[in-house]
Amino acid sequence: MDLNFTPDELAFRDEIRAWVAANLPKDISHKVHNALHLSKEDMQRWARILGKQGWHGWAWPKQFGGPGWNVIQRHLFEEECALAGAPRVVPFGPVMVAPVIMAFGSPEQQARHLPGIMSGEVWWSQGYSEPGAGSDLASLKTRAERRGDVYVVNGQKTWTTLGQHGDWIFCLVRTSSEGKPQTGISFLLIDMKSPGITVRPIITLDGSHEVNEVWFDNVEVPVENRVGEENKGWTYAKHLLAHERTNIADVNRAKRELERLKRIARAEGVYEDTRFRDEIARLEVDIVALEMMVLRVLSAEKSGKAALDVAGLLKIRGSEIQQRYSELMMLAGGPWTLPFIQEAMEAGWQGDHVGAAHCAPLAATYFNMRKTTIYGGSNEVQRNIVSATVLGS
Amino acid sequence: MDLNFTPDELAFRDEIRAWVAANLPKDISHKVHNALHLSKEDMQRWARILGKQGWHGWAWPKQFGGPGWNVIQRHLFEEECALAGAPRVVPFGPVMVAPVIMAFGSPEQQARHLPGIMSGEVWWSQGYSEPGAGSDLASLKTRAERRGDVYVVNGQKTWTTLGQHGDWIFCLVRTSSEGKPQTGISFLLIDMKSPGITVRPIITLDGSHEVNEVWFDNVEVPVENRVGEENKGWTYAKHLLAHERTNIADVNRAKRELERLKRIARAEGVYEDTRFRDEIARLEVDIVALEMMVLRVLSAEKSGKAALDVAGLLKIRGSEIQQRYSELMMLAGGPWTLPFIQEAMEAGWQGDHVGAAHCAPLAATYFNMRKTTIYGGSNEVQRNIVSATVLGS
Amino acid sequence: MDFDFTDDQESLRDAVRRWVDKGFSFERRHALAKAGGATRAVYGELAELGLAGLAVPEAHGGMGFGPVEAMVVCEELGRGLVNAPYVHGALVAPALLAAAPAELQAAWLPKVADASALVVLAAQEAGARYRLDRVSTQAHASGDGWTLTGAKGVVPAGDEADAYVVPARWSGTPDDAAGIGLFLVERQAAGVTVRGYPTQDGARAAELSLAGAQAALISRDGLPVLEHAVDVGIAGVCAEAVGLMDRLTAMTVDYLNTRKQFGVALSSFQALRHRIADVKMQLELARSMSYFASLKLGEPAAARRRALAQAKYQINQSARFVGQQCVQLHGGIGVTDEYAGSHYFKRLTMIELQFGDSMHQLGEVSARMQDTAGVFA
Amino acid sequence: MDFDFTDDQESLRDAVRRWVDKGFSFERRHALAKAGGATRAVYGELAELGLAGLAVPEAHGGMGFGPVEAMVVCEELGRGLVNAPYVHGALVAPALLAAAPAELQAAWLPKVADASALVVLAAQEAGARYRLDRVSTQAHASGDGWTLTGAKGVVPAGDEADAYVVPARWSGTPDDAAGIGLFLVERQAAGVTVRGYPTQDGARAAELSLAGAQAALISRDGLPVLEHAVDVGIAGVCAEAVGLMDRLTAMTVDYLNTRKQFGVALSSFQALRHRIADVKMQLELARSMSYFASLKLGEPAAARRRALAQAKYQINQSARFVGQQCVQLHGGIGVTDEYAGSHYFKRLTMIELQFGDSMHQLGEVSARMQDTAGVFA
Repeated sequence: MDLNFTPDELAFRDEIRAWVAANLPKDISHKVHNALHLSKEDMQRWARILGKQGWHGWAWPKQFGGPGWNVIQRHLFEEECALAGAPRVVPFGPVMVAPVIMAFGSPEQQARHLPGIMSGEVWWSQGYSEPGAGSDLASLKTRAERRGDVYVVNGQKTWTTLGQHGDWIFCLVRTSSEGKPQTGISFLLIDMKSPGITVRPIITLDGSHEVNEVWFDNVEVPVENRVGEENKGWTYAKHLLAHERTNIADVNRAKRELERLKRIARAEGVYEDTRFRDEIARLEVDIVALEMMVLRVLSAEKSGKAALDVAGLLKIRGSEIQQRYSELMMLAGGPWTLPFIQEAMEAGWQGDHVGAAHCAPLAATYFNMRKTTIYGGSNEVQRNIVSATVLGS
Repeated sequence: MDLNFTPDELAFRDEIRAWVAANLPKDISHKVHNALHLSKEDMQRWARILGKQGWHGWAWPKQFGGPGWNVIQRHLFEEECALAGAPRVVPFGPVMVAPVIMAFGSPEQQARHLPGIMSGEVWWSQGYSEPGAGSDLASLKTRAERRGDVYVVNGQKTWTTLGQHGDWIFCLVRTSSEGKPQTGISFLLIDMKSPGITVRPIITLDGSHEVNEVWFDNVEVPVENRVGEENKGWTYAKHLLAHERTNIADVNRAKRELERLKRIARAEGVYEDTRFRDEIARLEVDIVALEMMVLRVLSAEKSGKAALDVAGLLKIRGSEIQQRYSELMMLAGGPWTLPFIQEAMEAGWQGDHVGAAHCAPLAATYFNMRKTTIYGGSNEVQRNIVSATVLGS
Repeated sequence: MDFDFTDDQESLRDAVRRWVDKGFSFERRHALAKAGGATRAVYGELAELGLAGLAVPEAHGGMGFGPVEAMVVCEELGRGLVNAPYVHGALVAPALLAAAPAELQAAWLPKVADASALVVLAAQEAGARYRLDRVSTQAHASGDGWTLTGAKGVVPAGDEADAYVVPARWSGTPDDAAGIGLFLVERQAAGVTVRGYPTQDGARAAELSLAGAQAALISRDGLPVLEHAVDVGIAGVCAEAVGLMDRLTAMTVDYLNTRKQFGVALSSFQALRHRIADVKMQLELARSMSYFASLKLGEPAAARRRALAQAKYQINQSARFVGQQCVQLHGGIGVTDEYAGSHYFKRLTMIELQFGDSMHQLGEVSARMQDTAGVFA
Repeated sequence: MDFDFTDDQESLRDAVRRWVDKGFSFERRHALAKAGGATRAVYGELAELGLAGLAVPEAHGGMGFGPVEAMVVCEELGRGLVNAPYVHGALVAPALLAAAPAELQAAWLPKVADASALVVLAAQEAGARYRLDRVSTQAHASGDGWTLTGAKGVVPAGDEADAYVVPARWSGTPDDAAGIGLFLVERQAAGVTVRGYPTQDGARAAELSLAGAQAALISRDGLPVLEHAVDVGIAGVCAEAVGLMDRLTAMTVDYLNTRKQFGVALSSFQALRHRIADVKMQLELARSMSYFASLKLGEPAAARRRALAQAKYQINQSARFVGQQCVQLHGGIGVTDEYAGSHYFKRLTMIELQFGDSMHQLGEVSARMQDTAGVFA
């Protein structure tokens, strides 16, 4: 047992740290460190920088053009990016659909899609959720009817994060209504420029446009864009979800945000207040404990000795911590978080701030963070899963 | 809307206060104020004092020898007794079985049992719970077979509070196994000196003997001791439970114990500590809010305008508050609560205390209080009930 | 001891509720918020019901009602998610002006009563957080009047108001309890600059800058008046929060009973049922403490302050729990802008930050703790 | 970065577990507690496995193992609800004696290693709560030795011990960090009075009175040594708590899967299932922080103190939640003396009060907070 990274791992971290310091644009990290609005261009600029280095798919094996890092290296890379204030990589391409294409896609699909994902050029979206099928994914209704060489897709997806920017979308669609709901689902890759696709914004309670509805009206999708076998999509979807590992805990971001919370608390004069400071101290312990749990998972993955089945716990705890630091930041801002001035959340705004500039996004971020215990399998669903494992029934 | 009591009510309160001050033995209130062990004699002494005044059945109507007080008067009486450090009246006689006998008992049963209950001479116990039928009362198995003029009772009751002192016990027994579990239950009054009854102590985690198992081995109970009709006992039991009103919140005791907590915290040097004092302040708000909820119920009962269906909430909140003040007292005592010296919890013990004398019972009380969220319908069952009301389903 | 409402109070409640049902749909509220949050017109409609003058003495054209009537109105406004500056314009302002010289009262209270003037408290200063005694704005006696210099922030409905009640210091250093005066400043006065903006809860607020602005003295010993008026405001938002929570809970109950997942109604899941029981608990605790707040407003200052701090602490705790859990129980729909529930949640959040958050109130409760406890302690 | 146990560590774990399975049933534990809580004999059995000398250097007859081995043993002792004074006798005592002059080490460590001597820390004073620098017991140099006068309370296994390590003041006033020495006092020395009694967790403790008792100096600069040794103790009870929670959770899972109510197993109720998920969460957070505690013991004092305070805070929170909820999930049986689970709960409770409760630890964390955060901060 050893808490410390090996000299090799430390050298790797230093290398990453130096590269990020040299390559992460300062205007972008400024926005991240201050929770200011990130444009599509910001996100894509960083994706391309990573892509050029071959790191946009940082978890990919070498055979598909990835760096072939082990779990520790991946973790260190993620940590360095997060602490330096890099935007979160939009996961739908490199983290979600790519592993499915690698595992189940045809060589043609791999050749066609993986390079664009790695380079950061092609923006992918996710078409899983439907109205009426949130946590109960298997009850999805979007159907794809086979007509010769194409599927004709009709239906609606929702909660499509950043889908307004999407070039492609991967979708679970119903190709058969026989058997259990899980059977009869296929996994399609769909060009979002196809005729019949409409993307409609969903404005969330914080006033931002982050999620969308995607409507399919007789959209023709070539059969060659189906991944794997027809009606086996559920299997591939589960594979994808299994790839959401420790990063669902988002502990590296939490560490960065805790530092921000301390800065804000100090500026607002509550860092030395026993009551407020105690809340920060509690959160600090929560984050250390979460990080230790993440490290335990990584160690178990590395050694392969004993798997740790705590993914549900990481999701629950990670999301609670995200909500808590956003809540404490808002409480630190206090009365000055009342204004809702959207321009004040843009970098370089020339207007007069109300209170300190750091107050502008605090309430909106708090409101936005309510999603974290709902999406990605609500925390209630996660507790179902955890308890089934613990109780063995 | 008026928060204040009427002049009449205030006069009534003063009268009660003066009477309690004059009649509550100081040695008994000393024990109550310091959570020292109360003997059977202590409890019975107070019961007899109340009985002599005609107040041991303080909620009884005049026709059965009670004072005929309204809900406000009853509340004020309970509050004065609690704050003065009177022992809680053992409820099984005057609060639980007496209303059933009044409502459903024969004139003979009323004449035979009510005077002894009011006077405090006859100690009653409750025979509801069984092993395997805790919150699921309707699944009880103790059976009573009719043989001529007697029922022959066989089975086991458990969690019989203070049953070791009992003269009589009221029991739910199964007289028929047909129909739904709720049907086929009868309500019997049983002399605990009957041959075939064995009372076995259950020692609880705090080391005290407060509850018992009561075994019935061919116990003969005259049919005249059945209350009401055969197989209708469930109805009577529900009537009884409905009589557990606001006193399940036990808010008057909570106020007294909060005062004790403050005394202990001051003596242990934590009353001025921001962290500890904040916890007391939180509890104080909780108690005020609970008391307001109790007063709302009383007001609604008094006016009869709109019933408030919050009994489940009172039970949940009241028990949580009891656990919390006992926890905070233990935390105030801190390292000095480790000793387990049972004699030190007796009044007048001449031995050397470890730390301050007030530390002796703190851990035991905390352990003992874990029962409050379990008994009387566990808080989980209460949440079932509350949610059914709120959801209407 | 009696918590029944009188028939007149029930009529008042019905009147407000009818107005909401007829005239203040969520669609209207949402459109107003989208258009920048100006609600002076809405406030005017409430005035037509006589509500602007609810707390103004009859001698000045008001209804002269007390805290219970105010509570009834605020609860209904909360239930309807009405974002007009009612608590500030109709409750806090009269409480402040009650300390003014007779001629000032005579000049302003009738206008407050018919809403021809909207007068709001402008108290917030940088670095003061929720402390009322931390006042830096300076008051200078000049001739037979006063001029004020300083800045006040997040003034409710600040750019819709006609005048401000401004705490300013005529003596002492920023944290001194003594030397704080209360002044009335007209928006049109020279040296007054107002910068308005929309707020998170769909209304408006403003930054107020005072550069030698002419002011009328309300009271030289302003802090006790200010504390009382803020307690009036606390009771108002407590009642509003109860209305918000009551309605939000009802909406959530409807959702759980309607929405199906895994083939059954959400309300059939025990974990969600128990959550609703916990929501109901917080709602009823909050309602109890809202009553407590209003019924303790008439007590002497020390007892009133203790009670109002206790009440606001409970309401803050309840507002956060009920708001967060009702959003959570709705799932995705709960975090959308088009769904009314999310706006109830946002208003509840902002109420928590108004007149003192939970940490502040807990400090107030702790500082005022006595040996005894309870409603009548 | 590696959290696997070595084969040797796994063997150590198995050895302890086998001993528990064979020789330390709950019935035996319960009988010992009922008989007054004396467990010196049990400690002797652990010594036969070599465990008493686990942390004693090999040069003094011990095994010279580090914090991870100690953690493994403590977790297993927790799982088995073993109430022998292992953390104090085998971990804290060697950490204290490590600062002693060579001859004192040579005289005592071999006896500690084979358990022929039980040496325990006697630090608690009236009014000190969890502060280690609040020392009133006086140390006087006399000839070439020292005498101590004062009183120490709730000394673990106090009337079963052979000697005490006593913090006493040779200079300064009660709260001074300087001037605190550490001394070894033999139980048989003149002026030593011991009054033992049973404890809530089934063992024994004692009041120790020192009236000019002869003492041997361990260290004049005692506070840093004491703080380190207490951190060793914290890591020990953290691991023990994890073992306790792990077993108590397993017992609760068994109960939920077995016990039926309303015709179905308790484990089919979603509200109880979610509670078990929350219990599992607290268990795994505690386990993570127990690792953290042990792995940070070797850090410099400031980093070590911060980490150990963080760990103990988490363990305290987890211990309380898991203990309370597992009792609750058992219903009535959970509050009976004859059921093992209630004794797990009681031991968890007493661990919370040992070496600092949650409020104390939070204060320590807060006082040591830095701008950065995390495991490696």
